[in-house]
Amino acid sequence: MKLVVAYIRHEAFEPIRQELLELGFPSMSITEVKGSGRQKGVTEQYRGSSVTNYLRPKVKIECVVATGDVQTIVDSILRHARTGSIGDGKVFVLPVEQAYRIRTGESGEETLQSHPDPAAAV
Amino acid sequence: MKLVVAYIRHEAFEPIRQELLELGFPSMSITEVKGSGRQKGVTEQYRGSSVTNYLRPKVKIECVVATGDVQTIVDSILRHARTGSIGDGKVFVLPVEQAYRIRTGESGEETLQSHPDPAAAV
Amino acid sequence: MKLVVAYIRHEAFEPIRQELLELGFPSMSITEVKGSGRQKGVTEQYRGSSVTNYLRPKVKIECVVATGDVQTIVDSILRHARTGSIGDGKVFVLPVEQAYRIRTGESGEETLQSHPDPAAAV
Amino acid sequence: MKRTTILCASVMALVALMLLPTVASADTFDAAGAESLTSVGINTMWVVVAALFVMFMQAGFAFLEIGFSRGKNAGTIVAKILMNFSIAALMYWAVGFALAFGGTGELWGSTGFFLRDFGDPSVAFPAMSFSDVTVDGKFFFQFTFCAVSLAIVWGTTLERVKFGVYAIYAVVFAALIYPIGSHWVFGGGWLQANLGMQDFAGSTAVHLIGATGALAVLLLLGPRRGKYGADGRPRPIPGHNMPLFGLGILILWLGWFGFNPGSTLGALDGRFPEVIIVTQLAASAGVIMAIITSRLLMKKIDIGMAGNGAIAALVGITAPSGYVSPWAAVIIGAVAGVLVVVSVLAIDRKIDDPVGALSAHGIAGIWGTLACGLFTNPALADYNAVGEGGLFYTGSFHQLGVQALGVVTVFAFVFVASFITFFLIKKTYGLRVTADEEDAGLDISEHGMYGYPEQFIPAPELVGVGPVQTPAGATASSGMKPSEVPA
Amino acid sequence: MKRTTILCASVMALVALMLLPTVASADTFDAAGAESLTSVGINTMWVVVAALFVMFMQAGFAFLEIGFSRGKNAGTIVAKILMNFSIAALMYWAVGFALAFGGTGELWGSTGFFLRDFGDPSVAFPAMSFSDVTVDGKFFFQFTFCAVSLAIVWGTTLERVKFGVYAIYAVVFAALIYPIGSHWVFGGGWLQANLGMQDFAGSTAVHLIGATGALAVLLLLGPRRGKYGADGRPRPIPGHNMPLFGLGILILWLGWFGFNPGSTLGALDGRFPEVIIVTQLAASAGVIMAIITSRLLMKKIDIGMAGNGAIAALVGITAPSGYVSPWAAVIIGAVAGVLVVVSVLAIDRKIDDPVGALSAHGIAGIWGTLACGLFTNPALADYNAVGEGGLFYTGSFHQLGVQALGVVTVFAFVFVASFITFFLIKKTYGLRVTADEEDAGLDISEHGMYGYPEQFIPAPELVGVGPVQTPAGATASSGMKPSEVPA
Amino acid sequence: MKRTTILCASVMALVALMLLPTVASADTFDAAGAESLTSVGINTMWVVVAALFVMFMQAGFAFLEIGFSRGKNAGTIVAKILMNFSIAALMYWAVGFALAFGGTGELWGSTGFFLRDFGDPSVAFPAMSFSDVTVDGKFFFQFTFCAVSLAIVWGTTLERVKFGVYAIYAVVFAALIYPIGSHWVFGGGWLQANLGMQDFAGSTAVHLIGATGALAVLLLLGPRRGKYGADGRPRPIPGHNMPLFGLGILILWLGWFGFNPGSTLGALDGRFPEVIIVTQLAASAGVIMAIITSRLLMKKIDIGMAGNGAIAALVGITAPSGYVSPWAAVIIGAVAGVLVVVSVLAIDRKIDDPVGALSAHGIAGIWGTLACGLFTNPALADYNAVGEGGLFYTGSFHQLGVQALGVVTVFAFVFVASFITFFLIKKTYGLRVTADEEDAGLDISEHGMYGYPEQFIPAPELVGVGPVQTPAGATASSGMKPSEVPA
Ligand SMILES: Nc1ncnc2c1ncn2[C@@H]1O[C@H](COP(=O)(O)OP(=O)(O)O)[C@@H](O)[C@H]1O
Ligand SMILES: Nc1ncnc2c1ncn2[C@@H]1O[C@H](COP(=O)(O)OP(=O)(O)O)[C@@H](O)[C@H]1O
Ligand SMILES: Nc1ncnc2c1ncn2[C@@H]1O[C@H](COP(=O)(O)OP(=O)(O)O)[C@@H](O)[C@H]1O
Repeated sequence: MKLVVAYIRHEAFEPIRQELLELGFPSMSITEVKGSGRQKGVTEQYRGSSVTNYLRPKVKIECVVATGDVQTIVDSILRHARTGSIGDGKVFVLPVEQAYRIRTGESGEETLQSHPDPAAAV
Repeated sequence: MKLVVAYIRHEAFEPIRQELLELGFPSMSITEVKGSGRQKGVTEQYRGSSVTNYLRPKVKIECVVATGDVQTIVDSILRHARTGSIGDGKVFVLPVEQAYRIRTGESGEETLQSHPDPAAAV
Repeated sequence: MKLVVAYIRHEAFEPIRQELLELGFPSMSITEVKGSGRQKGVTEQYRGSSVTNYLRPKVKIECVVATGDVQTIVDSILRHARTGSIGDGKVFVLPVEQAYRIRTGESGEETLQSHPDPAAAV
Repeated sequence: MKRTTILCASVMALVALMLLPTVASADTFDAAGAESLTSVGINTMWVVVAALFVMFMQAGFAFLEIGFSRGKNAGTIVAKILMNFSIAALMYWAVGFALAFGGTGELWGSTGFFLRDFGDPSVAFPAMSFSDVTVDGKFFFQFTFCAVSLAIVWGTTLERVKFGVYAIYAVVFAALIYPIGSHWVFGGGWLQANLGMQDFAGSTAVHLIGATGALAVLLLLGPRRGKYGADGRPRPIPGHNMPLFGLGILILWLGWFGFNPGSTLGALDGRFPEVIIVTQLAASAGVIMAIITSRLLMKKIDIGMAGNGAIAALVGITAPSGYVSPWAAVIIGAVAGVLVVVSVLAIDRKIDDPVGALSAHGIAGIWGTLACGLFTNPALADYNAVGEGGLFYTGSFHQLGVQALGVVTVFAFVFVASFITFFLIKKTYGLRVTADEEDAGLDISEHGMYGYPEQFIPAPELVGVGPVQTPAGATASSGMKPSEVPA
Repeated sequence: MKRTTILCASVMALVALMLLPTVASADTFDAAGAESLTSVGINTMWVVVAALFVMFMQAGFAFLEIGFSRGKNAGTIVAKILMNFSIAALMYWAVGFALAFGGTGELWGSTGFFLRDFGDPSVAFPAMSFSDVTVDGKFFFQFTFCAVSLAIVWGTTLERVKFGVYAIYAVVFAALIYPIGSHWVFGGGWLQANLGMQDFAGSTAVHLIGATGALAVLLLLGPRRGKYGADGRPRPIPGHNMPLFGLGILILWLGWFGFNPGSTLGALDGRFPEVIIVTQLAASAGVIMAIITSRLLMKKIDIGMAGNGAIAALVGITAPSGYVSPWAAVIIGAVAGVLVVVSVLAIDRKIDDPVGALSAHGIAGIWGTLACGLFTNPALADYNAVGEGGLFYTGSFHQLGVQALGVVTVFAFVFVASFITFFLIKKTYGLRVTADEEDAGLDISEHGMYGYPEQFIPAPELVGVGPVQTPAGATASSGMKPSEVPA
Repeated sequence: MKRTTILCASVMALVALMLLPTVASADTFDAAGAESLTSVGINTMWVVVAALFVMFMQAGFAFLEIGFSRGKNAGTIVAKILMNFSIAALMYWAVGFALAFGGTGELWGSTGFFLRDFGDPSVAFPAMSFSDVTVDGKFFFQFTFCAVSLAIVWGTTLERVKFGVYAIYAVVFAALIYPIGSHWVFGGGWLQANLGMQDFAGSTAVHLIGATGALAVLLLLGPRRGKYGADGRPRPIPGHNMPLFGLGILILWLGWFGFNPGSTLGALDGRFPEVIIVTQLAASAGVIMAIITSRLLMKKIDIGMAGNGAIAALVGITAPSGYVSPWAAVIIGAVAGVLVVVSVLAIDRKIDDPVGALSAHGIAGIWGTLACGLFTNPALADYNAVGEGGLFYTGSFHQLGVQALGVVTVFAFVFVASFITFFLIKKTYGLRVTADEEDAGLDISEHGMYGYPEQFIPAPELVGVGPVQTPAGATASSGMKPSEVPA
């Protein structure tokens, strides 16, 4: 199993979520992060003094998938997150040794099984 | 050393924190994340138009522990975070190659030593 | 490639960011996390009843670098984040198997190349 | 769809009106046409201006409640206050005012429904005939009091009551409960006319009545989820916004300068500035003593308690404001300030009153009413021609006894009437939202949207419904350098 | 630097003034010096106090807009309202008031520029000569109306308009558009004098004029980015703060008690309390019907709709407030409450009006104006000496026709004048910020700082500019135990 | 426990009062009983209504400070304003009013303590004897001024001062410093009586006095941690809420319409509407020039500067409001608007004044006072029977000299008195919280709870104290589909 971590722009998230859902990967977690990279900062002014904020808001996607599915996920992210301009972000792949589904207690790759119709469940 | 990552419900966190504290694992970090999985979304309405929010708030726990302690941590989380209904979350275990305690600069597993009385320190 | 994860105090972040920038590592992501460890909690009171908040705000730094650069990063963090008192935090190093730059689609270590003048780009 | 049917009850009132003979209006108009006198103009202006400040107290109550609620339940209070204020106006106009002031009935009045066909105003509304203010002016002033009393009711119900409950009870309260209760106390009813009970601006008639309704609903509603731990000990559920709470307190304080001095129902006798001073001194003493008490009992100066101290002192001085001297006002306010803190801490142990309405309006309202029995200045009792001097001056317990009787009977009536009303609501429509709705918050579950969407909806969801609309790279530089911003 | 040049336009006005002969002031002063009469004092006091409540409506509009905006665009509204209110004051004083009320011109007035050299007030401002309020009092009251009308314009432009646009249009609007339009309707112009159009407090003269400007700019400005999906369907862009929206509504409601009753321009005839009652009943019916309509059409009680219902009903009763009886007010308000919800939902399908200004002020303003033609009480038409009774009383369509004509002509004039103005602005200075600025938000892009910095700037950036200042370990214990806090 | 002992000081006052002979009240009451005259009624009503708007300025100052503070220090301001307003009332009633207006002393007054035993009002309070407003009305109006002056003091101390400091200084300020200083200027003291210094509503007597206290405490308190970098350059510490800042500004602007026109102490002479116009024109010019100046100097339209421009212009016109003509008001306001921006930027380089109080109330207060020496209209100087025309009319520097002397002496007195007071506080109780408390924020460290708990306490902590109370899975579906919500 692998953990795919991606840092992307806010607008890119929704299309990615939808495609992964269609591909049968409804499960993921996102976090609002601040990223620094090649992108310019924003300069703020207040009553005369000013400060530059070098951190730009990004969305971090974390998605643990079976090793065989990694490329599918990465491709989908690369396709939708790309605008071609600085600040598009990065994707990283990390090894995962074990996984558990809390609800059932089951462990291993099957906890990552894609569900046909995620919307059906309550 | 391993990094235990768990995505759980808000209400489940406090009991877990308390048990881990008693077991001698006071150290962990949590992040508020939004998760998508099998759980239903919330539909919001505003002046006629509506939108469904498929992301549900979850708490992400990150806890780096000595390899030998992993099962203890995982069991504690599985025990307390389980309601049996969709949305309980997942636990993942990742390898960690090195650890440092900033305060002392020391590195290795001892930086993870459980402290008898965490409350005693300032 | 390795992922360096550090949990530090807010005030420590800016000096670290600046040094890493000078060293040619402009790229990183940060998240606001709440950490529990040896540090004391804050006790809040409200209309007579009180509650103790054991989680203290910390900044989590994530930075993926080439294996050869890990020590440089870690040293910089240890140097600036250290106050010597409880609550300074920890640094962890995790293995990373693959990396992609979304903008270009290129993958591998070169996506982590340090940029001479990050500010120059748009 | 239940809720709809409920709300429709309110529509009935409207429909009814539309069928009224159009001659209706004439009365009102002619009545006014005649009164073009200087004295009428001056006194009416004062009472109306005072009423506007009292009307603004609606915002005060709204923000006091908003500040003391969690962010997920803040928006619903806006819809609630608007709806309640509206229902109160229609009901008090159609029925309430007539029951409260129309005629000399010992239990309730009977003339002036829809402000129509009441003939000679001074005969129609005897309890206010000492003032030459126009009937319209008097009506609007009294209506704002009804609205205040209704607003007080809901302080105990925050974060868990069903929205429709507001509408149903508001109809009953503004049409029957408040009018009858206030009629007894200052509408010419038995307590005032027969016994000489003193309640200048409504410590009992407005505040205790509201707080009594609040108690009735709370007993049937129960505490918020998580308020009491497994061990039964109360847990803090801190309000989400102390600045907005402060806004509420300051607006209420301002409104009280219409509430008490306006109850002179006139400006020409020069009494109203004295009432203002008495009100201000009491409120000041209340804040200071509440802060000191909070510091001593809780080791911290609780912000909410400072505000509760102001409200409690203002409630406490409401009844005596037209009867006591400044020095007495200071004592009355100081005692109210201590009482409210102790009372909030005590009540919180067992029942869940998020804003402290039971203490600030109930306990303080009782204290204020009784305070007349202690501190009423005989000269002012004569001036107002109601009751006699207090124990402190006369050494007689008579007035104090009258005040106590008034408190007990009014409380009993309002509590029973309200409890029955809420009990019926509970059995039919229901009082409380489901546990899931309560956890999700009333804003999203009752109104379909959070009061602070950005606090609850992740940014990616807020921006990205469906594929990106923006030209690629558009936002890449959304962090522009100043120079990049076309000046 | 364009923006500067624009803003400098406003400076011209100032400079001009400084060159005026100093004798100027004398007139005003002498004029007042004589009027030391009781009646003048009473009536002036009422009109001025009413004007203060109307002035406060600026805060009402500001918070209604702030609540309906996203957090990244909230701060700019503060700067906007301050600047607009200021420009309106100087322009209306220099030019507007004279055009609106100075003399008997059918199209515009011509005396009283800078409130100077107008000679006998009753001759100079005939439309208001029925009142003995001082000219200064009348001026301030009328100015606050101009400021309200201007504030209404911007409701449709939130979150994307360039800041300078406010300044440019404000100059034109307060100096020409509003004065001329309002002159026709209640300044003694052709609609009022020749045709007897009834608009007691400005459903058309103030609200429709404002809403018409709002429509003109919206058509040229277009919707907010992301408001309409690829499929053209509207998406929700929820406002960020319902409590502040509620504050706005309650302040506006309060302000309306100055707006309508103050339009009696006097207190001694005892009419103003009746106007207040009529206003309150209409507003109440509006809120209730808006809530019911929202519940039926949207299955939820939309908080914003409840507020819109109050505003729409208040706008609807503005014109009739001095002409109709209470029962009619209830109908007028109820209809406005239904109309606004339906209208908001319909308009939202095609054009992006974030606060519903077109519905609450435009549609409701039209309804209110026409309502006079239906419900005006003949007795009140005579009393005000304007027009005649409504269809409901007289069976004649005449007054209704006059009202309709007034609506159409005023709309046409204001729309054309505003469209041309905004069109010229678009071609020169530009109406809209860039896509990047819109995404970043107007606060940071126009003002250099967020209105809520802590929401947008990460804490580490806020604390840590440059090396740490604090002694090592300082913050380690910043979570002190109570005991650690030096008491 | 120090803080407690301090607070207890305030209790002494209360205790003292309770021992007063009860005959006390009689005076006040009889005094009023007689004055049932139309003129008294009208004038008193105006002054009291004006005082209510001035009282509301407390909310204005609170929100101006809240908006300019960081979220962790917002709640304490609510407790502060309530406590200060309360202490001011008791102190001004007990001592202040007598010192300020009681008798003809050149340095301070001596009759009317506790508003008692002052005999004939016109003799007792000669400086206000030109007005027939009741003593109670005059007292309340003047008290609200004292409270405004006190509120100004704290603008420089945000985010680091110890809570007890507010209480201690408030006692001294309201009992001695403000009464004596204002007595000199408009209480009949030497500056007014002997030299004819002109200060209609208190540019010096209220605003400069407050700002001077603010300077004294700032010098002893020092800047907020992190305000100045290692290099000594100022860093931005942006306020957390511009909308609430805007609310403060708009409330203050409204309050000023009570502040300046109320200072006529009467309505029958028809002067007050002129004062309102003069006030509005000045404020408008101030906002516009502040915006232009900010745009030119900072390339951005700083929202805070626009608000400061309004306040500075209002402060600037306060002294001249009863003495100058409209055209002069525009100049006075415009200059104040430019001054405040330049001054804020300059002062920020060296000392840390978070809200710009030194500039908006100090510099502008001085400018306003001197402006009388330039622009006072001789006709109005005669009318008010104070001083003479300004340089601009008379060509004489005399009045300007008098104004300057007044500014210098009042500043000197207040600065010395305040500096000593704060110095003693610093040496005993202490002025400043610890570094840890400052980092944690005053809300949590002084009051035990954040003003915005949800911003600082992580949700898991807010919900989960102890084991979960909710039935398993309860929250699993807390995201209900509309249909899942029982309607
Ligand atoms: N090595 C890294 N480690 C962690 N996060 C990174 C790294 N490189 C980039 N990121 C994240 O990706 C975002 C975009 O990277 P940036 O360098 O600005 O764009 P690009 O990848 O197109 O050069 C950054 O804001 C940061 O959040
Ligand atoms: N493969 C995954 N990668 C990352 N996060 C996941 C993954 N699967 C589940 N999660 C997290 O766990 C939460 C609960 O998962 P969900 O599928 O809704 O419940 P269940 O695990 O009971 O089916 C999700 O909201 C998400 O935050
Ligand atoms: N084993 C761990 N796993 C995850 N986070 C940790 C771990 N140990 C420490 N942290 C993070 O580091 C922060 C500081 O740790 P703490 O134990 O308080 O200080 P110290 O490391 O000096 O003993 C914690 O608040 C937490 O965020």
